[in-house]
Amino acid sequence: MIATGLLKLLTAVTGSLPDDDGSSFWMPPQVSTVAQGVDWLFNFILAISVFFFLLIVVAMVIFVIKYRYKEGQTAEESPTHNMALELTWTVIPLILVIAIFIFGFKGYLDMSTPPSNAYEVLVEGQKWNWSFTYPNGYIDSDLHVPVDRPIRLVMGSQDVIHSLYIPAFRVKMDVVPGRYAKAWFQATKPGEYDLFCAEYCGTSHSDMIAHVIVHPVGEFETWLEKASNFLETMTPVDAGRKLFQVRGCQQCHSTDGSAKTGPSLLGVFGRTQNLADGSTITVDENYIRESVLEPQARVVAGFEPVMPTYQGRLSDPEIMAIIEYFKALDGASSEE
Amino acid sequence: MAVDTLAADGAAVGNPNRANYLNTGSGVLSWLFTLDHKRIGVMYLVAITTSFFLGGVFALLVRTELLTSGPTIMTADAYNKMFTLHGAVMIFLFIIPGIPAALGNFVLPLMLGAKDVALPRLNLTSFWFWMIGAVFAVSSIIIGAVDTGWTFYTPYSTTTGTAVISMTLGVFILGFSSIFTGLNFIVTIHKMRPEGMTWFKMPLFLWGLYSTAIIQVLATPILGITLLLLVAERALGVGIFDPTLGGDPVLFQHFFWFYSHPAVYIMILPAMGIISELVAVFSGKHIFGYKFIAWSSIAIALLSFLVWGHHMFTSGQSGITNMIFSALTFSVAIPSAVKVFNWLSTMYKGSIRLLTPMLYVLSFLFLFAIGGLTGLFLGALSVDIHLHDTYFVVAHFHYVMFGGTVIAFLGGLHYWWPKMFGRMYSERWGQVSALLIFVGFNLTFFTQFVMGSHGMPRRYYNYVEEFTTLHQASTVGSYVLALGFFIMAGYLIHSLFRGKPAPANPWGSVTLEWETSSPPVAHNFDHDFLAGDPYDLKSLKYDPATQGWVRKDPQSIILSEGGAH
Amino acid sequence: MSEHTESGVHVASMRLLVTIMIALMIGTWLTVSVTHFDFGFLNIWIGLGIATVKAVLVGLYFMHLRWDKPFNAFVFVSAFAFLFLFIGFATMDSAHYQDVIIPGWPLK
Amino acid sequence: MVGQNHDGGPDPNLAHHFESMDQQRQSTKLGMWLFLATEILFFGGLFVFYTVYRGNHPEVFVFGAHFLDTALGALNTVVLIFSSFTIAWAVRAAQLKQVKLLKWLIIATMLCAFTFMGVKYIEYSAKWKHGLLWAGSYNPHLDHDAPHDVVAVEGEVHTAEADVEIVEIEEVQHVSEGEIVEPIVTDVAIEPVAEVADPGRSTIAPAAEGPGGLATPEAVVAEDVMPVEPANAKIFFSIYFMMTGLHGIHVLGGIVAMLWLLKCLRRGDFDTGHFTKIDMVALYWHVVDIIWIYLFLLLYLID
Repeated sequence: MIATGLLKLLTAVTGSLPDDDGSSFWMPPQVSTVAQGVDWLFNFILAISVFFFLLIVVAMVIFVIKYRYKEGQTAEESPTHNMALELTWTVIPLILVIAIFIFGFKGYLDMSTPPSNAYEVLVEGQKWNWSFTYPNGYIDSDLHVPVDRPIRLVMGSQDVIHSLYIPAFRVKMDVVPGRYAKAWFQATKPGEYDLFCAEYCGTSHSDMIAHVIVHPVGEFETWLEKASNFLETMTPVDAGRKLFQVRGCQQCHSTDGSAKTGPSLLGVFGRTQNLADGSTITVDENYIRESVLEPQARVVAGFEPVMPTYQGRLSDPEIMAIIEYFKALDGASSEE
Repeated sequence: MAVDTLAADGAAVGNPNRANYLNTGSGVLSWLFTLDHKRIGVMYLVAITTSFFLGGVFALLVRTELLTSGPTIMTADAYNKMFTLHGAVMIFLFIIPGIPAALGNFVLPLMLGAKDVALPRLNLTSFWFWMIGAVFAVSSIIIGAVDTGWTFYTPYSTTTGTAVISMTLGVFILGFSSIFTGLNFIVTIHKMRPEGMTWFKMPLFLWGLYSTAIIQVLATPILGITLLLLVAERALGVGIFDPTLGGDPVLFQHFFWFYSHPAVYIMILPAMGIISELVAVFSGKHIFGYKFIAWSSIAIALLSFLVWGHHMFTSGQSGITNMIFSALTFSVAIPSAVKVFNWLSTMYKGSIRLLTPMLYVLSFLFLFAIGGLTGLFLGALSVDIHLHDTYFVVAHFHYVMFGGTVIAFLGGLHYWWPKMFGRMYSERWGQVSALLIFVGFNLTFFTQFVMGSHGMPRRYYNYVEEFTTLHQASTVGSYVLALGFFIMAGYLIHSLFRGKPAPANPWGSVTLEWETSSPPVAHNFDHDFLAGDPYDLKSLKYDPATQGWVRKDPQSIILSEGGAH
Repeated sequence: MSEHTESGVHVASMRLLVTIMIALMIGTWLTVSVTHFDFGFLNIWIGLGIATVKAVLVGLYFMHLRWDKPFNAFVFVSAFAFLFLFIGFATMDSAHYQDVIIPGWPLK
Repeated sequence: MVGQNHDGGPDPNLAHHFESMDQQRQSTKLGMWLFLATEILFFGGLFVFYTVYRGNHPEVFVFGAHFLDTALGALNTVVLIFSSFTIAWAVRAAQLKQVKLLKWLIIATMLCAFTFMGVKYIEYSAKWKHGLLWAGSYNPHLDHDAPHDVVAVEGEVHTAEADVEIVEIEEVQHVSEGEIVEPIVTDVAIEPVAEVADPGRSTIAPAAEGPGGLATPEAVVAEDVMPVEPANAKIFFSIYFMMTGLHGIHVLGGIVAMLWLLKCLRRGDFDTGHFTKIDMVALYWHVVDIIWIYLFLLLYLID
């Protein structure tokens, strides 16, 4: 039993035994077209490394045992330099590393040049969540993609550097504020995979996780269709809640009464609110609508006028859904 | 005053309470304002070991937090500050000054048979800059510890509310301390070599320090200007790095890594110098391929300036630059491989004594081999896209920095301990802690290779369930590591007071620092030297009376009074 | 051209110092007058050329590099070499990724 | 074996750990040259900032150069070159033990340094008055009372790729004091890009509004119009202040060093012909001069 365990460990360490979904001791499942090539090169370098590592360690152990210091006995005569030996262990590693570089660069070329017919999704990274805009304008907090179709991500960040990293697809690209970042992949197996932020971006850097849902052939379009008109399919309150989470409102407004950058929205509807300019107002549909479109117009007392305008980013039916959601936040059915 | 140094009466028995550099002056001021390179070396040693323990505590807190995926002992913000402080303290306060300032300051003039470094006042200034820089850096903990990571990437570092300016000013001052040490060593090696010590008769530790000094002098100023620009960006808003003002965060990464990659060679080159010394002495044999080892140090120092872009493969660097940096990165791997093979050949047909320093040499070869080879994965472009900013990178640089520099530093510390303090340490406890450190280290960091290649991102406070067992194994490993260090601290401090008095040459080495008593007299030597081959171990014989080694012909290396000048 | 004190230290002669100073003044005048003619993109390189000549004059004669150990000059020149390496890579890379920069970011 | 001087005793200036005066002098000089290498690389970071920015946004430099007075820059260059001459001469005086001449030469060099700083003060205060400061506090405003020259320009800004061309400058008059008027640039919100046939292509730009940038200003030739301010023109002034500011600090450092030299001179350090101190300060000062030679070219002589 120990022998099989050891054998499995050794072969696993050398990475040669991928399981059914392509994941092995070293690598996560291979779910994109480039994963195969990356894992092959990983194993190629691993083989070289294990060989040289064993060469060094075994030689070291043999020398230590064979030439152990014995009382009063000094080392035998041996050469202090040998040009031929020096050349061999310079040239051979040089050839190997050139080979590694070439494979690495070829793989990189495939990874960095998206095919022209790629399906384009816009990605928006901001402190601490991802949002994905599909070509028909629908925005979701998860990345849904059709299987076996090249997907091109055009990414932007609103604040600091983030990095979109999908281990299963072997794809990673930093999203630097002030520029577009581009990445592409083609998923080969339906399923759900993790999408991490790989560049440190602050408090909840480790919670900035989204999911990539790869739909089987034909199912993506139906999903997109249904999800896009979520206003019709979902109840207004659910649609409002979804918008509240996906459009970044929850970054600054809490729904459980706790203070954040913006006022908490627990029981906001009908509440009398005193404003920064001293006047007071009872919160109704118009005030919510005005606060969404021109947030700086009437700011609640004690808060900074930092809310960005959603003019042109939220359609009227969407604003109505959000208002319904706020009405449901009357404290009776407290949100999670 | 007739001081009985070695030359006068052959193998002087170790006698710690005889007049030496430790007990000449009295009182704290004689230490804090000393110009004696040996005292400055000892003060640096105390300073960097304290920073090492401080950094180690931060490491243990980080590892303990990662025992479970959710919050374990601290909040997310506290965790971010903890790993930033671990990185910053370990790098800027411990490993960059580390070997050159502590061991180098002590040993370099002795190895040259000189009375002191060329610019003693500059040496003391370097120490004081370290102290002031450390105060700035550590005080940032109190006024809102930095949470940007030791890399200070903008625009996060220009928008976070934590004390980035205090930390960056601290590192700015520490940079000058490093420049002054490097500058001092270059001038000393150029101008103060003894008679007969040509460049290729110099001990390889000095080659290591010389190539390190080249990098310290040529790379650290760029760190200085980078930090100055970062402070200006935060305080005035000059718009070089901050995208809201039209700046470019990737330009900051170019600035930062232009220093920080050569800096990792500032860390490893002195370590390689120590290993060259130790492997020859404890194999009882002349070093193999002296010229190749010497030239590969210089090659590494120069090539290190060409490869910084491999830290930025996924950061938005253009494709062509990625390609160029990936190709150049592989050129740096060759000299390191040449060195490892030369050390192995030195052990061939030697008479190997498995004393503590040699144990550290063996674990250096083992760990640095893994560290170096995993660099190949990160140099290959397509694999790096997957591995960048994951725990694979964390494991790689710990294998090279800890497995390489710290292990070699410990080997060097034990090797020169008798010379520095005139006392022998307990060999048995030395081997116990060396084993514990080796096992603990591998358990801590090999698991991180596996996590990293499976996609575990760096600097994560909370991780997905899949990685829980590996994180727990890694944390247990870090506790074993900590245990090893506490044992070491114990027996080394014990040896300071009750260690066996050390003979002048306990290990049987031919380099000149063993030609004076242990600990050395304040002015090091009473005569000039005619230096011979630094690895001609045949010219020594063991003297059982003093349990030390003596030269068969002591007069051969002494320059006669009226010597040719 | 120059005398030597007893321990081989080089002393620059007055004539040398004055000629170098005048040469530098002429160089300055030259750099300014060059800007009045439009050589297109060449202007910057001509200006840099003249400035480098001036810098070399200051280095060789005012800073005694010409009579000094060559290693000192090597140190000084290598500083420029490493600087050009950094400038070269940074400029090349930033030129290549200008096309993805969003002008006028952040868009209000 | 210890360095001798005329009367056979060890030279008083010889440190204990050196074999000879020559070894000590060579060591100190090599140390200084290494320090000067770090100075070059330290300023190098700012030259990278300059080169990267000028490489990518040449129009910013053409615009910014209008506000730098070449005459003042040239004057400063001449002053610094002359101070290089006086300090080189001072080294010669120290070597020949002409201590009185040495004193006056050091004072002359310091005078040049003060003149340089004075001219810098004039330039800085002019910029301060018109708000032409670094990016963070850049708010260019017209100074109504003083008459100013007119810069009429016809500029065209393409919003898509924002490569700004200043088509041609009809009439550039010398902008002596750098007065300019409030930039007449309206920030017009651009409607979203029209619907694109291929469903695969995106219809909404990722970052909030459509691609921004400046609207096309009408080419109004009016009495007090200013050159079209390209995007991020404020970066030019950041570069200007960082470079000349850091250089100015080094000039101040030089002044402090020369004050220390005068103290040593009064203490009689130069009576024995031991000239290392002035030699080192001179080397430092020459590097400060060399850096200004490049700064003058790169900042003041842009066309």
